[in-house]
Amino acid sequence: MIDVLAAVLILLGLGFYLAGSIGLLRLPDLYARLHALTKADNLGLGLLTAGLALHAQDLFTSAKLLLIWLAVLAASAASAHLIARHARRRETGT
Amino acid sequence: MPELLAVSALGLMLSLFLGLLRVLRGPGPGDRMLAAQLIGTSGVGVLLLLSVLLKQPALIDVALILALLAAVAAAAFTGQAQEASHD
Amino acid sequence: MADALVWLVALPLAGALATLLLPRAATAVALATGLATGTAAAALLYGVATQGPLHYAIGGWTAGLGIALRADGLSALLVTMTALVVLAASVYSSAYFGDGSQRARFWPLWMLLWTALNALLLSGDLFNLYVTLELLGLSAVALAALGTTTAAVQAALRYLLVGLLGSMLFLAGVSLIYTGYGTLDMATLAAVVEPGPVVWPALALMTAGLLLKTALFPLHFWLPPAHASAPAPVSAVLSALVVKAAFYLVLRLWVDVFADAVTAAAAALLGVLGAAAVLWGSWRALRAARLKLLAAYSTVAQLGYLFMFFPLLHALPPGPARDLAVGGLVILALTHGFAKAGLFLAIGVIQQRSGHDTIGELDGTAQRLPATTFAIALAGVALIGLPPSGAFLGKWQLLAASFATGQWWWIVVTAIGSLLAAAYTFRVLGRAFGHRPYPNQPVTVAREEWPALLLGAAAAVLLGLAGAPVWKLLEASA
Amino acid sequence: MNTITLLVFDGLLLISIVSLAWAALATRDARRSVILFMAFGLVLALAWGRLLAPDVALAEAAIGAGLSGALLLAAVSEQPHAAGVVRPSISQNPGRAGTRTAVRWAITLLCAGLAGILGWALLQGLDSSARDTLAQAVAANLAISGVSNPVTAVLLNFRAYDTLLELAVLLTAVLGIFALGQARPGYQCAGPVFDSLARWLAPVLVLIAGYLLWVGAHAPGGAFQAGATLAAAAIVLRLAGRSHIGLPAGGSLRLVTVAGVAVFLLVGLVLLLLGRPFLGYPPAWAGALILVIETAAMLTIATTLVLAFLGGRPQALWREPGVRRDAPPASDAPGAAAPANESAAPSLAAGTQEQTRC
Amino acid sequence: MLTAQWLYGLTGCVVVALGLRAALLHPSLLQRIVAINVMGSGVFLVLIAVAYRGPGVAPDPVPHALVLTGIVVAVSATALALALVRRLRAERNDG
Repeated sequence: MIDVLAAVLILLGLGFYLAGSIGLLRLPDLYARLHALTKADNLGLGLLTAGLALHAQDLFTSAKLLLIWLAVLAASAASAHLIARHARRRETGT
Repeated sequence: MPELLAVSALGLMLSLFLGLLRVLRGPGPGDRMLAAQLIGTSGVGVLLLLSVLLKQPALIDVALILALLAAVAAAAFTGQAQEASHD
Repeated sequence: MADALVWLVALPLAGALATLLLPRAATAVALATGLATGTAAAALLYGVATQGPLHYAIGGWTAGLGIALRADGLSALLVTMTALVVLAASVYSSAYFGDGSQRARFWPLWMLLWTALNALLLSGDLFNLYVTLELLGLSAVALAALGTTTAAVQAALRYLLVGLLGSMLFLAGVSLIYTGYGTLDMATLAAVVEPGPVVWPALALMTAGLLLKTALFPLHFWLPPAHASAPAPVSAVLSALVVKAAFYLVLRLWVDVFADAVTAAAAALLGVLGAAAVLWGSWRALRAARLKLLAAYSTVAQLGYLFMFFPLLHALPPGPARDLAVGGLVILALTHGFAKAGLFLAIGVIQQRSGHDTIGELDGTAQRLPATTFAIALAGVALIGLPPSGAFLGKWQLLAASFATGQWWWIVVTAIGSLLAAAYTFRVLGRAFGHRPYPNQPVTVAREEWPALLLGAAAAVLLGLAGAPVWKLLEASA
Repeated sequence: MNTITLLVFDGLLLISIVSLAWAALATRDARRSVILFMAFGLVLALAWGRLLAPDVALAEAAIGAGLSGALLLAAVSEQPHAAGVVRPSISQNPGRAGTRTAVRWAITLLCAGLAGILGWALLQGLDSSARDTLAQAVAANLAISGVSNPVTAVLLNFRAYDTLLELAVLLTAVLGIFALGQARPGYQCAGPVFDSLARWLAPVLVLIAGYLLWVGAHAPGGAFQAGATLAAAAIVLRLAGRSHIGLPAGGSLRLVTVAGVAVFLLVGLVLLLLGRPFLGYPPAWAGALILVIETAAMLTIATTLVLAFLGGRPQALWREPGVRRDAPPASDAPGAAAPANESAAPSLAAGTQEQTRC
Repeated sequence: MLTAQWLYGLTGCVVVALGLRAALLHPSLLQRIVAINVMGSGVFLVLIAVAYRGPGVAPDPVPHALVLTGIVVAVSATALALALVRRLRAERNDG
């Protein structure tokens, strides 16, 4: 039962990843891509780590997986913000 | 289960590869940085799957380091971009 | 006695740390640890002379698993030369750097350079050699960059990039060797290596990297700017010891570890490049406008002679004639080390006293700096190869081996090279003895002039007399 | 993983490696090159993981993909135009365009030939049978090495001498950097979002560093990975515009800078004086001694990497004899002007100015 | 010989050649430094491939240790080279 749940979570995560990367390739401009990528980061990895944590059944490993997810979440938020600000500044020419 | 993990690892590798195409294509530095970040997130995922597939628990630590340093790279990138714009 | 091997690396390294922690007393600390290291070098020389080759298993592990330090006659002699040259240059440096902060930056890097030289000369492990090469390269670059001019920084950067490239090629070769033989210990390798598709590319890669570092023509382009713009004591050590360390490794690999895999054509190639280096380097030295540049190009030429020995050593069958040739090669290398170090230190004195080193404006130097001019003359005697210098013995063996193997063309090259060396030496001396209508008072600056004089004398006289002991030492530890 | 999946996986990974290496070196835009190089390091970390080298993967993740990239990005930032400083070339620049093209082709051919010969020799070497002797020797002696992670055993026991000299290389590099000038002025603060990120990222990195150091004895990890992670913590603070990034000042900074080499050397020499071989730990003590050496090495590596990132002497922290108190600061880094007060708090002068701009 | 060994090993050789070419030819100093790093990574790839012994088998730890040493040495050299570039740039701007 747990294995099935884990498998579903992992596959869902994979789906978000692929959607994110295809979006990154196909979407027309930086801001739209930024949007796509945050989805992949946040949800794709989140689902993946959740699935693996179920699979691991070891508290320490699960804690590390959670930390990884949080780190990527924060890093992606911060860097998306920074990249957007940087791009905006370039556009306005300051 | 291992088959599923292996297929997922392959899928993530593909996602990484697509990110690679965007890195190579650009056009702006922001796009490249964004794509590099996708490569990073996909890489973290690949490492997590590999750690189970290859029975190498230490690869989780590698993924952790990559995740923690992803923000450093972005900050270094934007920090220097700001400095450059002052000149 | 084998403990001396460890102390030769540990003492200068400890010295580097001590000079860093006690920046105000750095000069005294450096000279004290320098003397201790010199004592260890003497102990090593004595040990090798009395007991034959020495080896030390670090950590007590068997060679292969652990790293072994090894010393035979060749490495013991080079370690001793290193100690003498570095000590002389240290005494010189204690007066050379006027600025306190500059002095504090100099000493730790200087001791690290010495550590690297000793570690390289004593290492018995191929990967360990890579690490020592990098330590040597980085410390040499950092010291060369202490020459504060833009030219010095630029030359140092190029020197670093070339050095890194050389180390990478060397490491690629080492990787191949590990792939094929599963060991990095050179003594083990020497027993199992056989010519073939693994060893040849590996040896070629390692050699290419080392030739880049030892600046064999046509890979010498980085040397003149780097050696000519560094501070004088640094130039002395770069020219006398650092390039020679890379040469030592080529010799060690070709004549010792991979001797069985070396082909006549490959040895001939090294010889031809050496001959080209002799001619080109001597010619450029003759045309140089500045003394330091002259000395740097002369280094390119003098290294060429050493490489001309390779085809001869390959052609000579093992026996007394070959031993004589090896001895000649070592004496030539030692003589050049002492002579070139002395020359650079003397040039440093001139540069500091008159503010320049332009050869065309040296008139009156002999009147003003008699001891320094004499040191240049002594170094010149050794560079030309006049008797009683050690270079005379070395070149004599080069000629003898050329006759014995029927490779007469090396004789022609040696003759032309020596004539050009005579020409550039006398060009400098002629200028220096030129009269100036209102000569300044003669100056003597003991701490700066004595080291150059002693090094010059060692090259021009002592080594010529020390020929027999050198041969005996090399033979005893062969 | 079955063979086909594995092969496809390997193929994608290897194509990524080669195309990233190619792209990073083909472009003339330095910034793009550095970003691509960082991605290259990341993909390499995957390759190390795939080839069962987690120790190397850890180091690559922390140093290759992280710190080297940060160092290079900092260097790019000072470069006003992307194409950057051209020259001096390694090869002599031939004057005419025709010769130059010929040289380019010759070198390209040479490199292609090199790849061919190298690959061929590699295949020949892989066929030979004598390769496992050393791995077996390591396995046989692992029990008396004091640690159970074979890579740590090789690094800090069997080939400890290499590691000692490697620490000396790090020391040399930082001393060379110090001799070249003062630290670069600090970054602007990266804004409130990054600041709040740094607030928890730095302590987590410190924690992970400690974990990696401890775990190195029996699992992948060790002083280098830990040191690099610790350095990353300080660099995060620096990037967030903090002036206090955890570096000690004056004599303590000198002590930390040499501690790695000093403790290593001291242990080796004390053992020598006690009648054991240099760096020959008694098996009963080996584990403890290795931990002591690794701790010192970690602190030194972290400090050195941070100092290397600063790009020069932090004037307020690293005092030199012969510099007069009232002397004007050197002009090479205006942001790093030293406070004249000798007893100034251990703060990094570079950065304080920047902070006011937030 | 395992597939992974020669696959990764040969890739390492290609990366070495790419790095060497750029180190010799690239006009920008900064990218020459990058090139030398890439070249080093190629050598490391060869070493790690050689150490590989197949899935589920413990690899040879010695090349792993060598590569770790190599990575630290490479980052030291890179840092020094970048400091030299920085100094050179400062000198040029002054003069």
